[in-house]
Amino acid sequence: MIKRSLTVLAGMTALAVAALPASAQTYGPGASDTSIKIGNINPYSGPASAYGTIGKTIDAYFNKLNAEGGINGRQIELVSYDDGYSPPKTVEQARKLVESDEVLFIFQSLGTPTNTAIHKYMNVKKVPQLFVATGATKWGDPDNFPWTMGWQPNYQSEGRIYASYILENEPDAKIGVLYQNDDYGKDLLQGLKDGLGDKVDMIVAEVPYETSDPTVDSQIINLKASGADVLVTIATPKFAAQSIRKVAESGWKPLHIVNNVSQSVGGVLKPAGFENAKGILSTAYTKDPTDPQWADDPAYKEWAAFMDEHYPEGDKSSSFTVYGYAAAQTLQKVLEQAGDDLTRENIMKQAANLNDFELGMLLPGIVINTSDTDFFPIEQMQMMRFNGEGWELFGPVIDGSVGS
Amino acid sequence: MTGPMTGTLLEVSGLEAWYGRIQALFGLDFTVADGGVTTLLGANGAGKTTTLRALCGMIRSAGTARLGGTDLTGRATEDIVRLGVAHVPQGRGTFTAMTVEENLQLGAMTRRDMRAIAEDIERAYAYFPRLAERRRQQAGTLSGGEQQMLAISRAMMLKPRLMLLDEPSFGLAPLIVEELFSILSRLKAEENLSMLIVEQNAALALEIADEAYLIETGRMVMSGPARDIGQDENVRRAYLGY
Amino acid sequence: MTDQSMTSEAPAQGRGKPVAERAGIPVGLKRAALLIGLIIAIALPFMVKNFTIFQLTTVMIYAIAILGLNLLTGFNGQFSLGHSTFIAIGAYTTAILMEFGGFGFYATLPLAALFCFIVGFLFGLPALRLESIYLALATFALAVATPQLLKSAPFEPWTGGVQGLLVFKPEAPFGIPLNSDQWMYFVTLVIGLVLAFFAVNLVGSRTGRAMMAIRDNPIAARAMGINIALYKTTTFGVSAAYAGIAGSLSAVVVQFVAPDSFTFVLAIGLFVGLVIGGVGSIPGALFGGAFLVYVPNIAEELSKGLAGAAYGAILLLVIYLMPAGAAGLVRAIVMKVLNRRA
Amino acid sequence: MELFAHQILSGLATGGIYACMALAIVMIYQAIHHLNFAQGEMAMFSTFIAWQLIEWGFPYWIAFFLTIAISFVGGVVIERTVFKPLHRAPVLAHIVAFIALFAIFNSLAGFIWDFTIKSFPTPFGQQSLFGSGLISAHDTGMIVVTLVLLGLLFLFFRHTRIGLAMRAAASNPDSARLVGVRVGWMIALGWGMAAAIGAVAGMLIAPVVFLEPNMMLAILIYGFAGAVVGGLISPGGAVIGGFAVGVVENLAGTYVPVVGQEMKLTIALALIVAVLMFKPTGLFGARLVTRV
Repeated sequence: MIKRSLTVLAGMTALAVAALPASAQTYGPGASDTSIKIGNINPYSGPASAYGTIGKTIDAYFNKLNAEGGINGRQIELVSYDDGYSPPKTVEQARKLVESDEVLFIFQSLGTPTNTAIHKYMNVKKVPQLFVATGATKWGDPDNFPWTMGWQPNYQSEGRIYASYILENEPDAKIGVLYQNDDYGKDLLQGLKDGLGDKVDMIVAEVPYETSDPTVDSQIINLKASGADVLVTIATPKFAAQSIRKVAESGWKPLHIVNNVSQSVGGVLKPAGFENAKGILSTAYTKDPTDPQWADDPAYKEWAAFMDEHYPEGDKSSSFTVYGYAAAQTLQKVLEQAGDDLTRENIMKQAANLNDFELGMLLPGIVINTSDTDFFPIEQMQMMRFNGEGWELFGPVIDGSVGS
Repeated sequence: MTGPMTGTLLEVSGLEAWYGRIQALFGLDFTVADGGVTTLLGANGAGKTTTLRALCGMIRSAGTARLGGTDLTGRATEDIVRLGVAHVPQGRGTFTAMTVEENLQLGAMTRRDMRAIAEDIERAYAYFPRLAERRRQQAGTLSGGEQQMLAISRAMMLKPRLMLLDEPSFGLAPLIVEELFSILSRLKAEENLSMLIVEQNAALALEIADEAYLIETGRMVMSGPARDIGQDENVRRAYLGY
Repeated sequence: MTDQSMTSEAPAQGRGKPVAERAGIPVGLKRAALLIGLIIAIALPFMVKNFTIFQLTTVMIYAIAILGLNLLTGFNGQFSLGHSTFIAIGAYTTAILMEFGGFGFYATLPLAALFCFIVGFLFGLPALRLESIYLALATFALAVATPQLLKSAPFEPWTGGVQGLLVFKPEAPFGIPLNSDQWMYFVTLVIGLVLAFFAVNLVGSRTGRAMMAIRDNPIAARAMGINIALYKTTTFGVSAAYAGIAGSLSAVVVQFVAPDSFTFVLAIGLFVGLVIGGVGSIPGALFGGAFLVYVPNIAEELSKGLAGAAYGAILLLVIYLMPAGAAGLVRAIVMKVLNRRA
Repeated sequence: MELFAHQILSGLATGGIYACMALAIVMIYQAIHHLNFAQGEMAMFSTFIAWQLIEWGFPYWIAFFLTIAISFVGGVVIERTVFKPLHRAPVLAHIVAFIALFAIFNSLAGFIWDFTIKSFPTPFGQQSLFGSGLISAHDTGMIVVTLVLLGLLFLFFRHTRIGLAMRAAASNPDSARLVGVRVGWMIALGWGMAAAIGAVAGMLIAPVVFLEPNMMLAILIYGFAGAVVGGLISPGGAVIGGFAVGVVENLAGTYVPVVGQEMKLTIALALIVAVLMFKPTGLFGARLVTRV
């Protein structure tokens, strides 16, 4: 109590606390007067270890918060485990977090198959599986899985955005699709098809690649041969960069749409060659740290300062660091709103109670909204075009809600 | 018939050796004279081959084996070879996938004098004309006798101070054996080559040797000039068969 | 845990006298260790948290798979870097039969074993023509291809593609007062003991001696009139069946199967477990299983950023300290102590 | 028909990648009779070293040769420190040591240089050759370098004493010792050369697939495939095998209906197993005579 009275309360916190019964100071497992214990699962080892950056960024962000006094006077204790992107190991780690470490909730566990493995367990145990780091659509199902919530725009929404752009601007297009042969690729492709609706036969070729393929050259040759004039690349950075370069190399000049996962200027377009990347379309919801247009942006500077001070070994050209940073800020908001009622129920309640919440590293105009029935925190994106140096946003901020 | 005997080249004393934990040699003493031939006789499994392997550092051993002034025990095989000990192992140990000429080149691996090596290769062909005909052939395609000749020539390429021969007659036709041993005698006479020969065919070995030793279960049971050993009743009955 | 895992089944080896060339630990000592191990194994689930029970169950499941691999590699001399495939087949057999066939878990277990035996036997046929390193590569290829096959279009209707299948976890029957974690622990323990017992007897039998003769000297084995092809393929089948049972158990314990659960990383892990536990040692499998579950966690404790490097370093260290695996080390220590007493 | 030609050429280009890697694999196999699972990661690490040197301002070719030298020394050091102590350990322990090395290099590279893909310069240029978009200058350069490397290796093994000694040490270590060959060092030398060739492979591959810690994982598998098809002991066979795998993979992806594109790798691997069925030691491998 004394501690709390010393804490400078942010406006929102005061509101949240005021909304609670006056005597409220109830704690679920892992929470106390001095600390909040949070679990996280990330692939720090194995073939998917690139994503480990997200976990490390989150950890760095909470270290920063703790150094500044924590949230509502409580230190955040992040317990992050490695699952090597293997679902059985995810189950083990999740159970360890819940049953042995007794965390209040699990935050930003990464990957679709891995989260699927613990989906049921978390809901049976009634432990929040909060802001999972995957864009699959199934995370926003409050009726059946009230303890699970996504965070990023889901892949299907993104596919729909591309579909509506193509229908509007290239109604006679022949579409070729390169997609990663996993849940993410298939989800996004599904969104694209749904968005095209009865015009789905505009897609003249869909060619998958495996992450074990050294290059996608062969796939691009097949797509070119299909006669497509619009190419939608649903690929992770390495393969997106390869496809951009191969398209240019082979003298093919389609309208090229590259998915959001691979929007990084420094991490994709520069390796692929700015010349080759000119004219590419994509969507975004976060600011790309390697895009020069944000160099003087205050939120960007704040992020850069955070990186320098708390995660100096981190890669500032990686979009994962922005992702982890923004996700951690979202959680900070939820915890601030939860105030002293740190029960699992209230965490979910507050997570489902975000209203027009703005984050510095999200694009201007994109806000986070959740409710009892809306478990999709970020649903907006904006189209953009690469001008050879940086992205130019165009058109309105589009709401890609799956139901809409 | 024998070369000049100017002293002792190899002096072995108290040689013990082990295969893993099993002791195979229990303190052998013997010598090879400079320019002389010594033979080790004994039944199968008596420890003859083991003695050669111990001298070459191929198995764990103790005791001393002085070549000139240098103790060989405890050294790595390749270092012992570099001190001038050439070993022609049982089964010949030729490099079957390589040509005859490459095998000879390998024999001279420790030498640097390229021109002399080329000359020595020709000299080896002079001793073993059959090899000259097959110089580009893979060693694995040679007959058993030819492979033995190759193994000996290869050992000669080292310009060895001492040559260890393990059962040179093994598995060869009598005519070939005769040819082989006459060449060995020539080598002894013309090249002043010192040899330590292990041989099943005791009569043959005693013919070429100056000194002979009899080994039984890892222990020396008899030693003396080859001629005397050849006269011994027991040896004759047990090993010479008459 | 580790103490128990290393010795609990040790005595069994004496009974079958499987490996003649080895200086054995006295049978009495082995029996005592088995008894103590069993008592601990039975008592443990009532003393630790459910999560730990789950971990221990996982250890036993891996141990079963490693045991199967051991029969193949340790006792028959055939390499496999592809046993993840058979785990996958076992797991998916159970999951698919439960999901689409309305089967209960217990009914799927023997079917998974049988199916894996058949697939393993069939794979053993071409494997006959491949010598060590080529066989290692062919099986590795199998491991790499497995996740792709599982999510490929023709199989997707049954396997659920990349999304995988959720599996129902059985509760203790007949009102036995155990929770599902404890129940599955005991189910796994009993199956593991039965399989270990079977392995010990197999290895000690005429068949086992034939298997080892083929490993040590195939030409001599043939001369002795051993039908090498039959023994090798059958061993492959039995080994695959062990892995299949492990897979079937893992499907219900984890309650989920997905292609990403059965990548080549798992195959390599099993191989590492085999070597670390001790090639040709039946109790070593349990140590190998424990290594698989616990060492990555230790590596991660050492460093998040360098978890992989820490794992590699631990692996190297273990190989240096016990090149013959845990079983070899235990044997050496016990023999040393006994010799000193004598 | 045009598509067919494109796929063949593209297959040859990727095949060049596999051929390069297969060559390094065969090198080490000749020296130690093992397949080094860490080979790809070692090549990747070498490439990162080259990238770092270039970042520090070294001209490309200086960085290129410096990296080869560093990798050579690195390979020798790894053999002397990691594998020499395991000399008497069972074969399986060696494979586990490879796995350990794999984990260490992969993790270290990610830790030091991060996982963001990096472009790696090509000395040949990325423009397409003959302006047709069929095959790029870099692809051609890569194939040429692979062939040159093959030629140099042939000369080295056939016509130098040290090459002869290495072959002797590999084929019959006991006899090699008996002619004074330092077998231990020959093995170390084999590691050094394999690491150096791997470095060349890595530096040629990186401009195509982009540099990142996991870039070699799949390529190593295809490289193994190429080496096995070629018979493991024949450098020439490895190169041909690498090209064959590249072409087969592309054709399978293009012309096998339904599953072709999803299971390119699976089909390629199945073909290899099929080759081994009929020719258990690969297309160009001699059967090793095992003494009983």
